[in-house]
Amino acid sequence: MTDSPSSLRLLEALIFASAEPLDEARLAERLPEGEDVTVRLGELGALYENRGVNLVQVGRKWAFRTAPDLAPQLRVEKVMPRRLSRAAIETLAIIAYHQPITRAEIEEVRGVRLSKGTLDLLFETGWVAPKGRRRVPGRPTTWGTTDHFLDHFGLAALGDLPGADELKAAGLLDPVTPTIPSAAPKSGADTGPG
Amino acid sequence: MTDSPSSLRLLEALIFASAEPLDEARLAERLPEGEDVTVRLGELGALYENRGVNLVQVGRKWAFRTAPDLAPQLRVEKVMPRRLSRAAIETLAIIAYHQPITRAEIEEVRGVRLSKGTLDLLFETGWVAPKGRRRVPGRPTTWGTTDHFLDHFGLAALGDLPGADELKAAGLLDPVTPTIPSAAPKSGADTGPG
Amino acid sequence: MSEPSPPVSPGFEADAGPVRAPAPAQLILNLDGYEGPLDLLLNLARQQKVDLAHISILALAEQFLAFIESAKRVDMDIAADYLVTAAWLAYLKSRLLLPATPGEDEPSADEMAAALAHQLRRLDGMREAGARLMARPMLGQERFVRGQPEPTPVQRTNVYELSLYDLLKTYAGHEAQRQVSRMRVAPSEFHSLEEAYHRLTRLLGEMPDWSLLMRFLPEGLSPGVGQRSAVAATFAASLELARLGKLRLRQLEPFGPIYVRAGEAP
Repeated sequence: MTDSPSSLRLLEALIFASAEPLDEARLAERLPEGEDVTVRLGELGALYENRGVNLVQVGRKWAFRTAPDLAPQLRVEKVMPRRLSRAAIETLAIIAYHQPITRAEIEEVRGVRLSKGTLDLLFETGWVAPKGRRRVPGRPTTWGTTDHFLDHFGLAALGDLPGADELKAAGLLDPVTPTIPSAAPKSGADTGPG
Repeated sequence: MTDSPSSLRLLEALIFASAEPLDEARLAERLPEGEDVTVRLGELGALYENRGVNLVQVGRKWAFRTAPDLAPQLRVEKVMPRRLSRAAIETLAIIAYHQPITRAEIEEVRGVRLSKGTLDLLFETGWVAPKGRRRVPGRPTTWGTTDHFLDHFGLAALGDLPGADELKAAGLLDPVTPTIPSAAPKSGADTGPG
Repeated sequence: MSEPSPPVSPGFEADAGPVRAPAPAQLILNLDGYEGPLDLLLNLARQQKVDLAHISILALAEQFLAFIESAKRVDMDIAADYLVTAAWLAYLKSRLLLPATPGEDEPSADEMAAALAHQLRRLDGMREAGARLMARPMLGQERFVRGQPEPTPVQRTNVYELSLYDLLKTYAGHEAQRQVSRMRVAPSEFHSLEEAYHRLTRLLGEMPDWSLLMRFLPEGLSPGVGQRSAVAATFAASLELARLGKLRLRQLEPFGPIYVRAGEAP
């Protein structure tokens, strides 16, 4: 602990109270003048490091979450998560690793048209969101992941995406450009068999 | 800590994650055989004694609560989250996409009269504001969105809103469209002679 | 969604890949299990039993073409994008086999092959990344949030709750309704034989293989008279085009769906 336990206690109470991650800048507003919120968050994190509940970073936000290693003992009956389709998982991964990315580029990576509900479902879940438009003709919308995505998958930042470094080193995260003809599907015609 | 930190960690995580206070019997079920839950609860309570969050007994059950002495710093005005009517959401969207827009123009786009309170309500949300006056007879007020709107919806700029055509591609337009097999290839909008 | 059936490629070792590979006698040539040609290519590439970085694109092209050929032999309905890919791979194969002509404008065969290999590795990388994401301890399943949250002054206290998703969905619904009502006031809902004839003629290039005739109806028809007249006009036009040899028609059973494909005549 430090010479200023009261700031630490306040920070602890604020974050602990909330189910949602709290923004670092807004936490700072609550601390007394001159307190460094980053330093205090570091102290708080250390305090909870080996505990049943950990302080975790979610983008620029902070939250307490149960320790991952306790999962087997915490899991309760039910919790039947909605099973994502293969297409949805693939699309989510492509958005996460290539963001910001347009719909057409996602289709290019997968080599197949995105069926209508896929992006919609990921958007509705709150894992992806529109991130602005690409400055090319047509100004297509680009998509990226949200803080909710980071929180859900237990990532402090996008840099923590598993395997991102190797993929980048292998050039597999380079900007997406059209390759073989079928992989640039015309929008409109559905190409499903039958 | 004690010689059995893993039971303590589990206890901590269980009480943290539970949606309601837990009684000792239910906690004991989760602990390894032979653990004395009362002793462990005492240890956990001691660990949290002077912290921002305390382990408290609620009736015969256990829960974490923020420390009472921090209450003044944690006090919030009670806000009951309210939902907007469909008409209000639609009006908000039309203002966002067509701004600056007058009341009469909103009614024209929606095809129905705007009920009295709708614009007032949207003004109250802080998401829309008057933007000036149209240079036509009567000089009607025009409406547009605010920075608070961008902030709330996580948009960097108004231009980041996906276009209507892209909403359709994402599948958001789907539920309401007519029932014809959607597979017809695009070939210009030649629906009916015109 | 079902897992793809283990692909079997005649003329190529079929014992790699999933354990449940079927005996050669019961060839499974089901394209439904694949999410497009690239997915099929990736599955075939896996059978080469080498690192994806060292696959032979020439061998892969041959595998793919053989697969499509045998699918054709069993008279399977092959979606157009597979055929486009097959044509491209046939072209690539011929160029890979010929000596390179220097000073050409278009990319060399090796560059094209490298681009395809890159695309396969990228898709493979993304699949793997997706699997690793899904293996992470997820909120609400392995990691849990505070079960009894208390109000804090830090949270944004929005009185009004609305997500961007709901805002856009409402707008989209509104737009869709506007489009529908615009359609209803169209001057006439009748479709003439002449229009349908010109329309189908334009679309001939889009039907290299058997496709449902119904797919080539105009878009955005309102149910009822408009739709019925469009079906009648399109069917009559297809008969006329079939008579001229520009189009072929097929119906497998009485009242069954009608299939069309481009005919031999120019």
